[in-house]
Amino acid sequence: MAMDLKDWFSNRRKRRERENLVPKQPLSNEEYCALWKQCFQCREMLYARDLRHNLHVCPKCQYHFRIGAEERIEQIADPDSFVEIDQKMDSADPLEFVDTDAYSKRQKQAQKKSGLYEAVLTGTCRINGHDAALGVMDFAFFGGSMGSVVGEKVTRLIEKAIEEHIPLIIVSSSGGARMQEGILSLMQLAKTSSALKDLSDAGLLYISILSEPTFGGVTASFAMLGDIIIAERGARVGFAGRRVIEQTIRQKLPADFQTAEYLLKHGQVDMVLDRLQIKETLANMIQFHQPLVEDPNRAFSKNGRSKVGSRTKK
Amino acid sequence: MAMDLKDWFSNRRKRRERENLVPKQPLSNEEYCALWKQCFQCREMLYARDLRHNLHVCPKCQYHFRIGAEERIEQIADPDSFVEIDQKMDSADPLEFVDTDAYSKRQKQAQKKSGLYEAVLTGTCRINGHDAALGVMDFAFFGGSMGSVVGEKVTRLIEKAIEEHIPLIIVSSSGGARMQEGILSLMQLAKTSSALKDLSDAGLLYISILSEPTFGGVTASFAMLGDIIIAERGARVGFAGRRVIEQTIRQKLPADFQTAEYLLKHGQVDMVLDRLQIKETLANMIQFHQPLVEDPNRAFSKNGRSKVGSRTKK
Amino acid sequence: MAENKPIPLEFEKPLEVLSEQITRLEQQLVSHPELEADIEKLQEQYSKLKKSLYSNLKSIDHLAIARHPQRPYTRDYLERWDPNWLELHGDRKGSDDQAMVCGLVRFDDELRCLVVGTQKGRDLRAKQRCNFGMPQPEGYRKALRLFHHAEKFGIPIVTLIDTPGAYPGLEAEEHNQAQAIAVNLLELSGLTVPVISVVTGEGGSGGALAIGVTNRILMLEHSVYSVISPEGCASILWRSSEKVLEAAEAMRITAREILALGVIDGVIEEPLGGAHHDMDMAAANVKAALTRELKSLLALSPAEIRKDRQNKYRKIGAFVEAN
Amino acid sequence: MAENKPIPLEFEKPLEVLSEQITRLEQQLVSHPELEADIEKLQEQYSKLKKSLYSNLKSIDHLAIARHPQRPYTRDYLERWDPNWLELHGDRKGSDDQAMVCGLVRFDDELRCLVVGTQKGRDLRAKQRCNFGMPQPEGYRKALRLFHHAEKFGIPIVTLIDTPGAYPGLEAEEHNQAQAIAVNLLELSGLTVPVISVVTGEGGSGGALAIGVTNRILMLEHSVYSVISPEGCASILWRSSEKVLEAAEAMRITAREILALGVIDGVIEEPLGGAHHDMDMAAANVKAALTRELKSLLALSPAEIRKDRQNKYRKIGAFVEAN
Ligand SMILES: [Zn+2]
Ligand SMILES: [Zn+2]
Repeated sequence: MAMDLKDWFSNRRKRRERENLVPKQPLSNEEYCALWKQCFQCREMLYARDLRHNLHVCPKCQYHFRIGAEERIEQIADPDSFVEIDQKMDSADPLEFVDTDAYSKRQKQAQKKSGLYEAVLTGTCRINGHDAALGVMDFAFFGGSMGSVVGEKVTRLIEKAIEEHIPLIIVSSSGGARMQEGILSLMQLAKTSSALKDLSDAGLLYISILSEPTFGGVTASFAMLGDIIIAERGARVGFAGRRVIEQTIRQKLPADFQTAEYLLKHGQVDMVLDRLQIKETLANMIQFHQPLVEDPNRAFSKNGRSKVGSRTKK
Repeated sequence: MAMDLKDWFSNRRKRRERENLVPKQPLSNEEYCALWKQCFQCREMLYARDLRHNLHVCPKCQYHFRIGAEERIEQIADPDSFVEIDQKMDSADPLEFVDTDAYSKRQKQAQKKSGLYEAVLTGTCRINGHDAALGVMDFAFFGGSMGSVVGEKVTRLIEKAIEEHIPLIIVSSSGGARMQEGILSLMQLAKTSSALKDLSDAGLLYISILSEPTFGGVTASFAMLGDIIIAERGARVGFAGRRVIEQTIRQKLPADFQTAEYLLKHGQVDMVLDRLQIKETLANMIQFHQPLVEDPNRAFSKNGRSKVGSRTKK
Repeated sequence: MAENKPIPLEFEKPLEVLSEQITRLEQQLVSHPELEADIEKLQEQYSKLKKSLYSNLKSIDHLAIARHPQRPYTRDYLERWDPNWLELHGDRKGSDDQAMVCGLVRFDDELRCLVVGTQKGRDLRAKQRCNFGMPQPEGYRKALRLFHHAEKFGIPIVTLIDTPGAYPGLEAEEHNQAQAIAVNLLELSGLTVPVISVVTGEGGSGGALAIGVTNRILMLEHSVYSVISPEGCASILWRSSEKVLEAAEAMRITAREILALGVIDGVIEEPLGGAHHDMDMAAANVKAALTRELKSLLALSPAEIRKDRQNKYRKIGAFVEAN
Repeated sequence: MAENKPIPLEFEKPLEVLSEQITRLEQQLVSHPELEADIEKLQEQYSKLKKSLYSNLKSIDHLAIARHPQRPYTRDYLERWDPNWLELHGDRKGSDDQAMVCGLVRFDDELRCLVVGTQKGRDLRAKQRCNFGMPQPEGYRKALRLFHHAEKFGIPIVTLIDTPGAYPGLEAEEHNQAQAIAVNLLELSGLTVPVISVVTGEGGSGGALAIGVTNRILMLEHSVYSVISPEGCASILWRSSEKVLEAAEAMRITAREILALGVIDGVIEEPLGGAHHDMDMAAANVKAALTRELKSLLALSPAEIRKDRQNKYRKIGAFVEAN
């Protein structure tokens, strides 16, 4: 179930320029582009370094720019604390799939274009001092679609969290399953969910963060299985894409359909957060879910309940 | 939450006499009344003994007459197999409650009128040879309302089922909680549900049968907690009564509101059964939920899973 | 925190009259210093009246205070207990019932809990959004989701009860209100974390109990708890909606009466006149009681905590066994 | 059981032509006995063509058979396996999704199971009632309720899959279709009773998998299983709805191909021409396969059964690890 690319691009276009803001300024040359970036929403020209310091959120209108996995990790993990695992796992081409071009060729192109091996980065890190397993998807690689590599890396990350007894955090962003791997890509939904069952039985905390956009098989597996689910402001999330649904029900969908706020209203996420709140909230929740009482004399902390939460580095 | 008596009486009146059936015959004298009973629905005159042989279901139109706890037990339990427990448990009057009359006086009247000690009969029995714990409520006693005695007797019945490791069957019929016992009657919901948690943890089967009418606190506790829930044909079941809801939403309710078929359509019960199907189905389900394989060499039957179902008398 | 002046209730009218008289005299005090003695006398009278009034309340007066439109609701307590409390939303299945508020709360460095409470809404729009504090089945299922969350992570649970009852509506019946309540009763009784409930306003029947099967039940001094609303009871048993007073007395709905019946474990004192006269103090009183009870329960093992809760309900009931 | 004459598919047209020719000649046989030899020859030709036709099917032909309007559905199998099967309804929360059929079934005195299967509906009204075999979130939650029921009582589970996919509708999204599927994947993987699935028609994406995380996956010979419908794949990757044939081939959706990929555990033979040519035989074949697999799984302990299932999915995937 792949979502429609047109969906989220069209949404951007629809957002209207605010009247009281600086009028659009046409871009002049490449140098200029590297230094300045125009906000999709309010059209303000933003200095690239400022934008980055503001976590790629427009300081004028709070528009959340889509960010890559590396930037996301930088925003969440304590400096230099991220240790990647399974860095160079590469897609195979089990079906020798060819559409208008060969899957193997498309993979190489995607790698070159994005500078990534695959659509997810996984590893361990610290978040305000708390150990955690962290996986971040990147929509820039093959629309964040889940094939065997994403499934395997996410599964290994979950296993790592169980092994090290640390909480798990996954930031999702995906158009759905990797069609070019056929039924193998579908089975990654089962594989990752099955690993999460073990994580849950081990009493470990899993926080799922839904970022723009998250659709299809990723939503229908690990993204929706968090103990706590956070939607980032501006994210659109769903199972089927807007256009597929409109074709099915032959009806206009509500304007806020599948937005973060819509998810909150329909009880699908615990909270909607601005990007600038995410790291603090993660640290706060990890801490909250640790057993507070470490005194071995108190029955409640020692009695059969599995230890949860993370170890905190002093 | 008590339901409205008018509700279920009015429904009977609404049912229309079928044209092709025998015209009404006015009742003549007491003797005649004892021998003959007129169907509420099709107005057919029915010979009392035949009606009883047909489990108090009209053979013409399948109208299900309301029956008492003793008749119900006769219909479900194998002959002479029912052994009552807590037979003579009697209501106290903890609030010394008086409305237009004293609760203590009303109790005595209810006992005299119904020939029952309280609104539920409990005990053990066999059903087609399968041991079971059986509780049956009787609407004729105080509208089947749940006070301390009903709560205590049902709880003890559940404990009996756990102790003897036999399945539990409860036939509900109730207008709600016993207002005259105030907060104590409300707490019976918690007491019975809490006992059912233990039953469930023991892996024992609980089949709940909803009979006309079941409302309020009984529905909101043990009646809705069956592993299997059966609604008897003709039963109306709900939390709030029809009139309370109509007053709240100021709207007409659908004609089939809170009927057995409505419950089925809205996924609240596993099945709707005619009275004549109930005993066979109970026996069938008890048997189905027993472990089939008793061979100790087969891992599946011996391995950690708690034994379920009943012992069958040969 | 600055609060609105408490709106007087019917039975508080004599106080109000006296208070107005005092104010009028005080305004004349500059030009008529001789009034000072009168004012002092009146103030003494006022204090006396106030004390005697609030120590001789009828059931129906408690009911009025419990339903006072300025009474503190769940969010008022949460803000005062932990300004950084973290709200958790939704049943994950299509609904986020605003009548049921859930959040993670830190009482102090040693004590954190999940708070689940009904919410009535203060202004009209909030009231409508919260359905006047009457949860839908989805509200109970949202609470249940978070009960299981707390159980998984060993987090103690506090529930705050102030609801006329579960919503009696068409959709509520369709979505099986009775089952939503029943399942909560069963699942709450199986939890191995400490659970404490406080009736902060109205404890309305099964809709209250659905978050009220707990190790300890506390009631605020002027709160009420009953199997059916006094209005409902009057109209069924007396066949008259005017017999609310009689019904309220007969059902024994007040905190002290229910304590005497052995159903609850304690009564939390309110500021004079009711919690709405001083929300900060009310919140502090509730927090102190909760802290005390939670700490004592945390000394038990998980199995003991479950057993403790089940034993509590196992014992409730009044009957006679003839032989 | 008497069945309707199978409606021929497009690729079966040559067979149909031949069959009509034979019928015409047979009608003339009485008056022209010399035709006998011709008829015999034609019949031979017919048998040959039939065999070669069905042993050289393209993916798209399998797809057509899998979607054949006369294909047996879950209820057809249930009736044939156990005329006394007992249907269980509802999610207990407001809905009884007709696209998901659940029932208790006895295979023989030794073997009983819970069957959960999608249902497409035969006539137009039934199709609409069953939403053309596309479950709503409530359908998956109904299935989950009964998975837990089976787990509680140690009853093995069989799932029958024949769905275009989970319903992509407004309410389905509101009610969190994705979550309904995801939770089933997680919960199925934790069960300790044996679970076997059979793809009997279309295995459509996550909507199929939501009842398909099982110890053994079997597919009927002409059934298909894919991550997206060939139509969807064609329109996205080829940007042309006419490239269904190419998409179907490229995705490897047929039973034999998926067996070769190591994802499923066996292919169940169908009557020549497809299951709709002889429902009784199809039902018997599936039952035989299920009985065999269930009996072998029942020799394992509950913990082994869970491990067996998790291991199965743990191994699926194709990737390269560079170093
Ligand atoms: Zn902007
Ligand atoms: Zn009749």
